[in-house]
Amino acid sequence: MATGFFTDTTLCIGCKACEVACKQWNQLPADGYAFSGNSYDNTMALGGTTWRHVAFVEQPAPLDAPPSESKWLMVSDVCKHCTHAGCLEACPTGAIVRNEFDSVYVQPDVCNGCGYCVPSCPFGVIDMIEHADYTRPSFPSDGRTDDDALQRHGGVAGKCTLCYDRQKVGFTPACAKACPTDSIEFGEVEELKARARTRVATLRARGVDARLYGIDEDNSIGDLNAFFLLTDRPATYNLPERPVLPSTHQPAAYGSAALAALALGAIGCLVFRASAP
Amino acid sequence: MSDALDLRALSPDAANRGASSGDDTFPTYYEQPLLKRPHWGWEVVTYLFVGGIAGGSGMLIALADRTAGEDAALARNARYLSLALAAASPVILIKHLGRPERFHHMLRVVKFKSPMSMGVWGLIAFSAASSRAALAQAARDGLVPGWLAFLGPRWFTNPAQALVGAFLAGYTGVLISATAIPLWAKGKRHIPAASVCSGFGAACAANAALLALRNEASDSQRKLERVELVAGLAELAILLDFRRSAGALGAPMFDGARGRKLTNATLLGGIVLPALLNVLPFHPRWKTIATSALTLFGGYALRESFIEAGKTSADDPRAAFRQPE
Amino acid sequence: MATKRTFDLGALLGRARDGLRLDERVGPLPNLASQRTERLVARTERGRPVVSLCGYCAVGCSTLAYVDGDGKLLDVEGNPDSPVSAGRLCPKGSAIFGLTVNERRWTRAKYRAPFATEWEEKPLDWVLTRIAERVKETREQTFVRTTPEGKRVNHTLGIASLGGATFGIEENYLLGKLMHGLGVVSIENQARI
Amino acid sequence: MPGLGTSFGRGGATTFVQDLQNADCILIEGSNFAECHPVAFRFVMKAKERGATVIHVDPRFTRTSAVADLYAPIRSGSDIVFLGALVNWVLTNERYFRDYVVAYTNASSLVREDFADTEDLDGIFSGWQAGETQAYDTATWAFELEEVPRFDGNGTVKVVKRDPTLQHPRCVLNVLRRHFARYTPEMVERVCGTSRDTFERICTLLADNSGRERTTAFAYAVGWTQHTVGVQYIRTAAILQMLLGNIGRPGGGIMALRGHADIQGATDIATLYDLLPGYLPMPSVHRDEQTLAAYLKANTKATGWWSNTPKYMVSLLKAFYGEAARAENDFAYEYLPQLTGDHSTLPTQVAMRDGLVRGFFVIGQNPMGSGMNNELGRAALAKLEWMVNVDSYETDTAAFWKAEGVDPSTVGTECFFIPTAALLEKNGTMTNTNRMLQWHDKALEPAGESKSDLWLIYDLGKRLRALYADSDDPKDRALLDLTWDYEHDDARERRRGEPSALKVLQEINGYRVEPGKHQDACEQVGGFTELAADGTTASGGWIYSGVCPDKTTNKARNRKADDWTSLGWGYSWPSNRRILYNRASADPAGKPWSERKKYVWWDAQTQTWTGVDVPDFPLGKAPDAAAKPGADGLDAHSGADPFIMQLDGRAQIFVAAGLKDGPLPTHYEPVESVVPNVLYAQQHNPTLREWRRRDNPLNGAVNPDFPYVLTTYRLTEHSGIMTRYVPWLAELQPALFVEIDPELAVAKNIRNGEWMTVRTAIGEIEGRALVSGRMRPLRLGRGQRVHQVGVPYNFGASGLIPGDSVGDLVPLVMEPNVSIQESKTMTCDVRPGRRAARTGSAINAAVPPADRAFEGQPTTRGLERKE
Repeated sequence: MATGFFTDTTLCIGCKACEVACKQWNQLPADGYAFSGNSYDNTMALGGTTWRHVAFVEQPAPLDAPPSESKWLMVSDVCKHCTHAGCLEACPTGAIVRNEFDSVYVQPDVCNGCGYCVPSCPFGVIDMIEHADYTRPSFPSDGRTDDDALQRHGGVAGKCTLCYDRQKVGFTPACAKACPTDSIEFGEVEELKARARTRVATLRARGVDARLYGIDEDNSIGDLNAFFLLTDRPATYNLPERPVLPSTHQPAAYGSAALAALALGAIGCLVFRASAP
Repeated sequence: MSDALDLRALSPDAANRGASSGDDTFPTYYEQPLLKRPHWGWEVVTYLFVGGIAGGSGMLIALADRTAGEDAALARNARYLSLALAAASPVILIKHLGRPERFHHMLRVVKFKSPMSMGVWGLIAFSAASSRAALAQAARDGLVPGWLAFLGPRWFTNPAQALVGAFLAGYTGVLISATAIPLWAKGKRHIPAASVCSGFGAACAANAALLALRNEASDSQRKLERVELVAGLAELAILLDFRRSAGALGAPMFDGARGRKLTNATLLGGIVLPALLNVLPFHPRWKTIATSALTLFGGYALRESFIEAGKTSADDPRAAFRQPE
Repeated sequence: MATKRTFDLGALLGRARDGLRLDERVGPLPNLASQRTERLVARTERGRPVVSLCGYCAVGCSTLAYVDGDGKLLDVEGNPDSPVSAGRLCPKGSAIFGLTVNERRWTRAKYRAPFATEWEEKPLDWVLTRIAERVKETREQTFVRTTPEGKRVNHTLGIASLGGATFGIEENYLLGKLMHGLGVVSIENQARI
Repeated sequence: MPGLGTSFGRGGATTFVQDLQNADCILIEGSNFAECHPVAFRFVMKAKERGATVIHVDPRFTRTSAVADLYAPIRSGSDIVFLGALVNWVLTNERYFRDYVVAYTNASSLVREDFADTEDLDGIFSGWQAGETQAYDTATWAFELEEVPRFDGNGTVKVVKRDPTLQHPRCVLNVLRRHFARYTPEMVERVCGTSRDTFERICTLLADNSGRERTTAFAYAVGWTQHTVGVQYIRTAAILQMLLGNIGRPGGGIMALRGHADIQGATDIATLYDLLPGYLPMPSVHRDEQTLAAYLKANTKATGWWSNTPKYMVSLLKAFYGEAARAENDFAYEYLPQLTGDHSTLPTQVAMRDGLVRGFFVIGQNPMGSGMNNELGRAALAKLEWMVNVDSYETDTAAFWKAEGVDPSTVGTECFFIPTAALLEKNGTMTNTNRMLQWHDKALEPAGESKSDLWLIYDLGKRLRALYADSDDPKDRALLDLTWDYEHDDARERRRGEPSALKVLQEINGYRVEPGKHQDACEQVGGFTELAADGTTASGGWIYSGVCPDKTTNKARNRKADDWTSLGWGYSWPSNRRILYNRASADPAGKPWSERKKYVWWDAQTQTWTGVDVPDFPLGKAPDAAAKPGADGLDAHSGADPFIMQLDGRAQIFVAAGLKDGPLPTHYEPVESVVPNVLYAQQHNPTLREWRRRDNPLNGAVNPDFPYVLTTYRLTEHSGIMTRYVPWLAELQPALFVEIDPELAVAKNIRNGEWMTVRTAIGEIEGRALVSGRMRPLRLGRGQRVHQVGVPYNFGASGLIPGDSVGDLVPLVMEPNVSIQESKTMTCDVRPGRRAARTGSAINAAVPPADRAFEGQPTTRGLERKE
């Protein structure tokens, strides 16, 4: 059964419970204490040790417009668990697998940190976890966690697991469970899609410019198991307008390499000839 | 100030406030990168470079053996060289892994969809062929018992080294092209071809230099110089066409300081200058060695600018919003 | 789902791990699940849930604290049964684990002598004995039986107590009882702040 | 809160958070609901999904505004004008729920002839005593009485005179009309800076969503309480909800959102200087409550629920002093200390500064982080002989002696730190924001040497009683005669010295006293109706009585929820009621106002009140039961008087007694304001209290040196000490920031993300600038431009993300009724760059010559007539 997330940004209050619930369950360290000055967003992006990230987009109304026209968009971003996943295709060790819940899962004990998945993600989700993060003082449980958690830290790639371990025992993923306003909904993907389509209709009827991101779109990635309901263009939320599956570039790339090799080979044959006796 | 005043315009980071306007002017998210930059450093650059030479040498062996012993010295050197480089490659590769002790995990799977996986298997195949070829060569050279020669019959090792070598020289270009990094993806028709040419050219240079150093087979040196000239000019043409077709996406590679470095080290220093020197009628040893050095350096610089420009390209959200199809 | 992948090559190769999707049309060899992946299970399985509360704001979200056999805290999350929170928690509530298990938490009694420049660790019993003595001493010095006008007050203004909103009802009750017993009247908590 | 208490009878939220989902409209004001109570906010979102309209009125466009249907900016400190104008609009457009108002409020009561309104006296009510007292004589704030025959026929009795037609010029409704007549939409524009059409949209929405078929809910938090007129803010909202008929009904009410986990419990079972458990007042020399008789006389009402005071007080004394409390010794009433003044937080801080306090217990609190005038505060702590800190982390307070600029070797305070168990490491009960008691089980053993607060208090009690054991001094009997035996039944816990929280809760619930028998062996009382005034029962907190009706039942531990009122989850005082005054959800005849808003109603068959909640009314008292003039307690009320705590059983639009600053809310500017009071000559609340002394300087009114409005708030990611040490939270909001609008930023050359400094007369703090269009400059009357500056209250010197604390900006001034500081609206100046280093000089400075009264009491600000 394919499970995933439907993140409805119109219900998000930007509380960041998802970010903390995720770090708590996965025992991920804090990424540092830098003040960004970018609205209420200080984690700024998904990363090797930040698997949920809440983005804040301020669209204040001009002073001569009614204050209610001000907008403050919030979205909880996460790994998209693509139908065709760039990271999974790129992984040379088979560390990245598709599990029985159709989620894209990084096996931390297999990953050897080659880093090829990082540039292979068209959403900029997966990233390397620097070595020995868990020894950082900011690691809350100061090492007192199970090996599973420690496994993840150091020289391997990290991203949302869609709480594979929780799903195995029938638990809801930590972020979706914590979400106070049901902005993050977890469930069977096809069911979520149906719900999402109805939701969009409802919102449109209420005059909200709602649109779905990640399903019912024609691109090489295919549907996303973690998809979104947005009220502005994707770029506003730092999402690619038209993501492309990297492996689609391979035929052309191999082709050009082969062509060059053949050409050079031919030239070589012309040059390297037994001189006439 | 008047009430008509738009607070967004006043806001210090107005652009970042996510105003959704005209189609091509993307509202970036506080100028944050959309993509993650690769964590690759000099190890990977060196690996791409060395792989190129090894692969190119593999191709040269087959060519050299076509001439009934005229280029025997070249073939011999190339066999030893390709083995040496093939042996060095995994070491460099392992060095850059986050968990080097897990290098062997690369051998858990064979993935046609993963150039990295293909490359590893290619490298293994090439190493196998090269070691047999080198062993046989050593037998013929009397360095080891002669009967060992049967392990590396030329009818097997030559085509193997040539084919896998060509792959080795080219897949690294495929590897970076088949990513989400706008510059690399944009260069999917150029980067692999350029890699092959550059690798082949570098192999010619390396072998020419070896011959020159050992002061032997000057005919072979001339042949190598001719082939290198062609490879160089092809590489030049490909890069110029890449620059043209890449347009704005090519900026990280072709503009600014990095662009100048590419022009000087690779285009001029690594291709044009050696070409000019090569066409000169006289051929002193130092010239061969010098042109070879220039070509090799140019080749390294090219790989470096691929990787470094890729990182910059990854940091440009506007480029990433529109990923090359 | 079926439409997504035409066939399961891994299964064909007889390498399928139960349930785990092995191939992603990536090559002749399947993606293999490691033993860890196969054994992977939520760590809460190693413990039992205890019903507790969130101690931050006053909404009163019920929590489940999972504790293993050695009494080690494994995880704290929302209690789905609660009519108030239905398993939800805000960021603070979600961080209860980090508040409870934290290397910066002070779990030893400390003492700072007058004019000292640092804290020093002292046995808890010593500290409590000393506190009791100081309380008695101050009470003796500042206890007022009657006001200048001759009205009985039986109180001391020499001791004050602040706190209550962050701990339990029973603790508030007992604190009030003890303080009134001592004649302390300046008993306050955050409710007024 | 007296705001709710005087209006409806009980000082708690009138509804519960789950009920918000039934509202047709929700007005959130004085609260950043979504950020400060995200999980409760889910019910607001549910209501919104069901089509309800969510309105947010706030100085800042917050995360709450972001999801609200309608956002209205307002100048911090002007809410009474906004709400008063709503009242005025409802009255002038005749949009109030007449049937409800006539039957359930005191709108028809006639006010005394000699009562004079602020409209007549330009900002003060009749009864003002200038000079020494500087307070109101509230005698004229009363109702006109008439003589009626007693119910039992012998003699007559005085009752409040009413005019149900609401025609009489002196009936409360008409007094109210006159009082708010000048609170117009234009006035809102001029004083609050809220545009007229935004305001009128809100008026229409509230009116359209109230009445028989629909209900509107209000939600507020400390955004309303932390003002010198805080209580009157809530009063205005209460009046509005009475007029709209939204109290006691599903989807209606006033939701008071409390900040701390047990802040409601710490008020019910009070650790507050002026309250005993169950809202029984502390004996005070000022009320001359020297004897129990005098105390009971002063605090027992003839009619309404408070006629039961003697039962509750005597039971409390029995719970405290056990055998030693006997009828012949007034149940040891004399053991109780007496109040001689205001001993609340702020006066105590000042007394401490002046060397009048020697020892200080700080338990799970951090005044140097969440307090006011920290400079004075640190100096106060330095004056102490000893301080005990009970916490899990080093707080700013515990570390005051090494604060910036302070030289520890000059600080003589002896400091103790006792590590306390975390919530997971102990069991016990906490009362949530809607009065619901919830028991939490113990999950872990306390880390290291940590002990529960209960252990600590119990142990300290034992040690002190031991120290005094051989004393025969009568003053020590109060300590030695305390019942102090809560030994745990579990052997392991008993060995650790951990007392039984359950036994304490059982004592709070109360038991039947049996001479010579230990309370553990006594039978529990089933509820407060079983308490007696003759010493046969003991109860440590009558309003919680019923939570442990027998030794084996603990209703706070009930965990059977359902999809609606969930009476099976926890225990909600009083008597497990979820919506208070729910008799008002039915019409006077006992039928629901509408099918849609059905909640509690009279069942003619069974002759009882029934419904989905515990009726807040005598179960068998028929709707048509007539009031019995002269009868005791509830008998004096009719079957249609839902507000059983009140004298007349009705909600009080006009509050005759119980408030120090007026029977009706009046707009006064904050102590620190950027504008003069345009409504009255009286600039400030005349009864507010402040300290005029060198170490507590005020910006004062309309001070050109401090041209900007300063407001404070809290972030969803932080509380304070409890979050600044947690990496996962610290990284989400890693620095103190200051929110300003782009216009101000440009004018002051302050750049987003860079350092800036905020200054008041009290001090300076530095933070990172967060320039945002969410902050809107307001345009008040005569085109005056007002910029508001926002600073979160969550930061301080201790923790992973050290920074300045807002407490260094806030002056000491007090609301007269509840002694709350004014930290929600002040004035300030801002500049780019960092502040000057602190010298800590105040700590060693001599005590300033304070014009302080007896025991460091605050002086009351006199009338300031401006020309």
